[in-house]
Amino acid sequence: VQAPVDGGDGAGAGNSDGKVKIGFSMATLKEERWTKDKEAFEAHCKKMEVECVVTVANANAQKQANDVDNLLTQKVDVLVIAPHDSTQAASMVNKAKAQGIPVVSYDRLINSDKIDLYISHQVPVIGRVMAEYALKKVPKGNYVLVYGASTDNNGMIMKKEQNAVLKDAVDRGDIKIVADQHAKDWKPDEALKIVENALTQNNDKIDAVVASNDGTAGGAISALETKGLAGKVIVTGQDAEKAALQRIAEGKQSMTVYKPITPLANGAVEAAIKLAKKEKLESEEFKADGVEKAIQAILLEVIVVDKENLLDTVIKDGWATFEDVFANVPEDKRPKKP
Amino acid sequence: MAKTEDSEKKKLRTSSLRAYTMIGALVVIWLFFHWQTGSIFLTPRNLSNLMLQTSVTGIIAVGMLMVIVSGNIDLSVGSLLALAGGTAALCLTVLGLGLIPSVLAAIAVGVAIGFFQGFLTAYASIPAFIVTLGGLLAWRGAIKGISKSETISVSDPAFKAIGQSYLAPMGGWILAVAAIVLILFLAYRSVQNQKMYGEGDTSFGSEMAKALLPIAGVIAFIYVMNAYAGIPIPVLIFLAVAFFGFFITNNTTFGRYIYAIGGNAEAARLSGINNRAVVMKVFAILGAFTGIAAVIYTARVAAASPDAGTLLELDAIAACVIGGTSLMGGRGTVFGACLGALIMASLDNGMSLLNYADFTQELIKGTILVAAVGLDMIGRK
Amino acid sequence: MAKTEDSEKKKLRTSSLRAYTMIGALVVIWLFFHWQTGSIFLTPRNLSNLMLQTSVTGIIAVGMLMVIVSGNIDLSVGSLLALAGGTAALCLTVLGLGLIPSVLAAIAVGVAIGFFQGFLTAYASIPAFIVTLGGLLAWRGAIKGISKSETISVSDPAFKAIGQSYLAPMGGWILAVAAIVLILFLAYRSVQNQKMYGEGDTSFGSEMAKALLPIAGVIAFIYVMNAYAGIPIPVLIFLAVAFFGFFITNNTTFGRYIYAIGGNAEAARLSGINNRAVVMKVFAILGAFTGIAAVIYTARVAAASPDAGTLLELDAIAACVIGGTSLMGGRGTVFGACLGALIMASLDNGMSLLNYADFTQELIKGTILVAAVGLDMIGRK
Amino acid sequence: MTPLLEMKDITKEFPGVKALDEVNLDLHEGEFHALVGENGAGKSTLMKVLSGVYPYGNYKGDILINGEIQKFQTIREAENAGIAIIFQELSLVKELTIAENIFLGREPSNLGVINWHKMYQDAAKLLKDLNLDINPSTEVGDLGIGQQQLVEIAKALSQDAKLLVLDEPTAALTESEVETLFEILRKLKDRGVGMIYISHKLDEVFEMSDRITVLRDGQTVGTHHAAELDKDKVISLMVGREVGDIFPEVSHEFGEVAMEVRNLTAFEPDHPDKKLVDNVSFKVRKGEVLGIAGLMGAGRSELLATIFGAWRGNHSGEVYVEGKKVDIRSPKDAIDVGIGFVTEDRKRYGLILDQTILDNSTLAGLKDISGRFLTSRPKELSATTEVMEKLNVKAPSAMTETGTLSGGNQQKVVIGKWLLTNPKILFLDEPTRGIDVGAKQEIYAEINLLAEEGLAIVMVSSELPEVLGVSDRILVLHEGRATGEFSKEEATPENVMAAATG
Ligand SMILES: Nc1ncnc2c1ncn2[C@@H]1O[C@H](COP(=O)(O)OP(=O)(O)OP(=O)(O)O)[C@@H](O)[C@H]1O
Ligand SMILES: Nc1ncnc2c1ncn2[C@@H]1O[C@H](COP(=O)(O)OP(=O)(O)OP(=O)(O)O)[C@@H](O)[C@H]1O
Ligand SMILES: [Mg+2]
Ligand SMILES: [Mg+2]
Repeated sequence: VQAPVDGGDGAGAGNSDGKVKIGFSMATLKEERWTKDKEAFEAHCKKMEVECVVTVANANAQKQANDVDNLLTQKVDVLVIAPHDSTQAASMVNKAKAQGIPVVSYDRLINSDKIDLYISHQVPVIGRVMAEYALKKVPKGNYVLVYGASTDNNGMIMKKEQNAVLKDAVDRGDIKIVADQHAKDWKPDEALKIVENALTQNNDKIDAVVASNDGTAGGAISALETKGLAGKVIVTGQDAEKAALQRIAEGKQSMTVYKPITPLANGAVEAAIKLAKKEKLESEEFKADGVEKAIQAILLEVIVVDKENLLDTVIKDGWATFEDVFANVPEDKRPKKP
Repeated sequence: MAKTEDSEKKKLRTSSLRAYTMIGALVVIWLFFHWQTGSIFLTPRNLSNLMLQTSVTGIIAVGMLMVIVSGNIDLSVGSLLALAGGTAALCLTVLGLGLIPSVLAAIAVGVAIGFFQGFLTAYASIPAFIVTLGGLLAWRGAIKGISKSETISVSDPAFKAIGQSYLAPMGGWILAVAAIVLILFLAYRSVQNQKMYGEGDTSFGSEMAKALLPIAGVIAFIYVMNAYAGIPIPVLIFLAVAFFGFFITNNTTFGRYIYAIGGNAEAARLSGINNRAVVMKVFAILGAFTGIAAVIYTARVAAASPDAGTLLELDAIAACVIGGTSLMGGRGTVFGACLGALIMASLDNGMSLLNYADFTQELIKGTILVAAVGLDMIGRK
Repeated sequence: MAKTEDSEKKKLRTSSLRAYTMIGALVVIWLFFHWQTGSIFLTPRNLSNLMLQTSVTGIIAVGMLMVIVSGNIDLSVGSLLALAGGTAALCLTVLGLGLIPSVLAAIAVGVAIGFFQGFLTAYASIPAFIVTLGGLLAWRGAIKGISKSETISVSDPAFKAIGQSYLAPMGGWILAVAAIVLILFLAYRSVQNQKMYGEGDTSFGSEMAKALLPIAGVIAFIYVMNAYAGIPIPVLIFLAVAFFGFFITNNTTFGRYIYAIGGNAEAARLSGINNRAVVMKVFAILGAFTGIAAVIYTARVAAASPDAGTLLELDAIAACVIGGTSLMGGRGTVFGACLGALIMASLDNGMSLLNYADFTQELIKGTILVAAVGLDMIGRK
Repeated sequence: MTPLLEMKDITKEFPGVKALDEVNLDLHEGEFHALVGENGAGKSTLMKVLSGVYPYGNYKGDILINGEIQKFQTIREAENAGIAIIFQELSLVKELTIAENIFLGREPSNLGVINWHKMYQDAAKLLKDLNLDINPSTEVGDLGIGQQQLVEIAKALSQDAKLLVLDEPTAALTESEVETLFEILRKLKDRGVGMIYISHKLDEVFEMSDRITVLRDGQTVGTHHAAELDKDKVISLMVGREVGDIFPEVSHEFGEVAMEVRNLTAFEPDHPDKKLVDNVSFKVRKGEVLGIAGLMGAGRSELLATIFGAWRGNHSGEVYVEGKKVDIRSPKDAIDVGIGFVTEDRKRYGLILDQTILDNSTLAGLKDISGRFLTSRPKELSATTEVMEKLNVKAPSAMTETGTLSGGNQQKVVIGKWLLTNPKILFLDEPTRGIDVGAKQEIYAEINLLAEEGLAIVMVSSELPEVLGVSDRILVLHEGRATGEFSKEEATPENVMAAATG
């Protein structure tokens, strides 16, 4: 016997008080960006005068399944899921859909064609731009790839894309991947050890470190710093964390991938409200690997941030303040404050 | 033998003391959440969810209890769960085996690894902590290697049903009747036995009266579960495992040997118990339960991911300890372990319903864990 | 007293047996990696890295050893490390405190929490496993709450120097001289003592000869470290902590009490030892070491992240157990714990140099962990 | 003259048990005061009250030392007041060395730093005084139970107390060791140390005592000068009735040979070339009690353990049960061929202290009592109550935890456990260690009864009168070798001792 479909009072426009109730199941708050997601999401809900319930699963698929159950128990009208595990989340979608609740896949794609909307900066694109940036700056040389947690699906997607981008250059013999390892749980100190060991192994001859997020980039840079190599070696990152932006300003980190959170969160909230009210969405068709049918998607741009465009991107957006970003740069070396 | 009877009751009383405090704690937690969640917590729907959310940890806690009582520990269950779940998923998808062979494969992996770790602990005398810490690393590595760190999704509806479907209400009532008959039969046999062995002063009536509480419990449970959708299949399996564990620890020679070995291994050996064989089997039982839990886990989320079950070992051990199990071995009950698992799941469920921030959840869970056991310690003084 | 001397040696022999097997294992591991990495592993540079990579776990393992010997356990060190590291970083950046106050703040957090957990364990009689499991959750929650889950980056060069700089070679040699003088002084005092207490037949010469091995060790160590860049500051701190731990456990009454309590708590109590106070202090010491380790950790990566130190507790406990510590309490040495930490770090370092896939690393690490202790058990039979 | 110690109207209750009921005791300087009573009379409890184990407020009544009321909150306070105690239950840390144990809590130290040389030196001196030729750096866990007891004594002596309590210090000692101990105690007495001495060995009590206090069921029966009493009087005061000869006068009917051991040799596990049992052969017939005598360390326990399949070291030799050669590789095999083994250290090898009498009693014979796979509470209960009645175990019920029983009753539970396996051959290793006269008599009677029922019994005992009184035949071991065999008629204390000393 399947769970009862008591969606009657759940779906459709709102609860007894007529207010739309959005359930947002997040996988984690571990990286700084997810805190920003949560804040932006909640703020926009408030602005749009809808109720929202946010749960965080501590990077545990089982807990996220429980969270979704609990959200459904609370009779939300629409479910937004930032999945910990894209594949496992499909069963959560099934459960919600069985009760007539529409589902938005937030930032990370859920491998299910039953979702109503996918709104995201695309993870594969992120992986690609990092590798492309490095390849542009260092067409020939020794590369170290520091992947994210091997248990994190997104880390694995980026790994695949990075390798795809670098493949030709590797085959030509232009670049040599001297070490490629997973930083356990995305931990900076794991990245630190990986790069330390790679430096030892190659007698400091390393030209680029493709780190999959800013935390691991930070670890990698610590290792480079002790050998006086920070700034001389290309280091990539992702998330535009404050610490990373500071390192970019100092010239220690080469780039980070900035994913403006506000448009993402706002877009998700607005789309969710429309879905709850059964209104039409403005979205495009999207066909992803691992999903049978095309799905509706809103895809947002990601922005590569490096020393050149700090002012025009993150600071202009109000993502970070000028003072914060250039905190470690002597006054006289700072660019003019816009 | 009125005297024996009397102090048997007394002994029962002291040993159940912890169970009572913990039931009290559970009631307080439940009432608090019910009040705070605006009367959602104690609805049949949420209670059904709660039981569902208890089942995986609960099943493993029952096996863990036996391992801990025997004076050992198993840190590898989380990784083993991922490996066994992955095995089942691979059997279904890649190998295209049927439902039954896939489920059996998962359990077989659990049993085999349980035997292996038990063997290393019991026969090679390597401390269980080290053996299973090695297992924690190795089995996780194995499933990552096998699955190439990818999540394997399962679409077989029969398999998914194990984690996602419910026993029809009728089935629940049939079970209830069976359970009640069993309880009455046990009560009857107890009277018979006491007559046969010369303790004739327990009347039939009083023994039946004692059976009323469990019967009421069974009816209430089925009633609540049926009020939503029937008993979830995982909960059914959990109940079966718990019953099995209860039976093993209370009514079999094997169970007695587990307690004896944990209490004083040397005395047990000199009493003719083959400690090593018993310890090895205990690990195998936990392995089997982990295999079963892996199937449920995988079926619930319809996918096997290589990071399934991280930190599950701590949850299972904590469930046992909250339920009064001594980590030194020799003491602990299946009932307590299940109660411990339920308390932990209640905290998670309630705080998730209350939409607490994750750091608040961790703070509160940590505090309540310590406070619950602490109160209990004070109560026992 | 020739006989005493003799069987003192024998005693030394049996208790050091495990240490010898483990040194053997370490040598095998090192040679294997040296061969496999194309002679990179045993270069001064990599050895310096290796020591650096051992230091955080090593420092905590020394404190953990005392906790385990006293018959307890601490699962909260990983979370505590994150909290203490975060505290230091916040003091530096947000509060704008200087280097010393920030470092002291981190250590103070460690000590305070150590005392608190020790208090709950010793005086409220809550099992250490539960107290520190609660701590594992709560302190992680606390740092997440305080830092809003953000990584706090640290740019203060003096602070970063704690994790990233080296003692100038000259300083290394000065230290070496100091260490050698100390060793000789101890040897001299030992002879003096033996004379005073009537064991006069140990000659000055033989005692000095015994001191040669440690002296050679000191010189070799400094030589290797200086051949790269000098002793890394974290390693220096690790050595200081290890020496402190060694001294406490071997030469103080407090140290004896730890072993006595772990061996037979009742007997210790009947000997007039204040078990509770000792246990509480032991937790506080581990807390202090965790604070120190947190400073190093944070300084090394120049940032305090709220998920720093996850699973560190298992590494530290494993280091102790590999080094021969009994989880039942009463047995274990600081030297063994340090050796255990070094073995684990060597495996990580070597396999990372060989660029093994992470699942292979986990498989191998798990296997070697079990095999090393297993071989040792066989050796002891 | 104020006495050194006065204990007035001491009352101490445990949940459900009134262990002491207005007990009075006084002690003068230089006095040797014996405290006797049945198992569970409350002797150890009284001494725990005195030494601060049960803190002030935990009992009723007053303790006065030199006329001043003492309110000990901790053991340390009692120690500071000059009281040293040897607890009945060995309280040593097995992981620490002899010296560390002796000075535990009182290490010679400077600012918390231990002076190891002084410590080992002082320990060596103490051991020498006790004629104990072991290295003070030996781990206590490696010692036999007798040696552990001597360490415990050394620990108490090292405190230079003015009041020394000895709770059954000689239970595990041989006669020569007891003599050494008494030498020391006499010297202490001359120095004015007051001593309270608890023992079930009445010969010792009379050899040393100035006065004797008898406890029964937690009450003082009386305090008398030793000269006013004799053994029989003390026994009747203790037990509350006349007790005749404690050894039963029966001659057994022997049946056929129940067990034969040929050329048994056993090596120490750590030193594969050191023989602990050296080529020992013997026979025991149905209905016969074979006593095995010898000094401590003679290898008697090892002999039994090896036959029983419980010895971890290398061993060789043949065992025949009822004429058939048996291959015993584990205790389970031994039980299966009908051997039971009442081990010597009941806490370490005999009992699971936090389990009930019932759980302990049925453990070895569980499958026979209740069934191969399933247990049956009622069957176990009836078996346990039966054996408890047979052995007269004093306990509130079968569900009492064995850890709370008095030593003698614990011993009976161990014997009961083995009777429940229905053995054909029963090994008893020091079966009456720490047991009161009344209970001893009961156990002897029981041994006798079992022999009459046709059991073959092998009994190891360090108490010569016991071996002589109970055995039909005596085998004497010396350093692992059989150095003599005597029939009941041939055996005299002199020739047994001569064989035992080689
Ligand atoms: N911790 C305890 N809890 C409950 N009852 C106890 C405890 N300790 C002792 N008793 C009970 O108190 C009574 C006196 O015990 P005690 O140990 O003083 O006897 P004893 O005279 O020393 O006997 P024995 O000669 O066997 O050593 C016994 O009935 C015993 O069961
Ligand atoms: N666990 C052990 N480890 C090392 N040596 C032991 C151990 N047990 C006993 N021994 C040693 O073995 C020898 C014989 O043991 P034991 O003292 O038990 O013999 P016994 O003849 O049975 O004497 P008794 O029963 O009177 O103590 C002694 O030298 C003892 O120190
Ligand atoms: Mg006593
Ligand atoms: Mg013996």
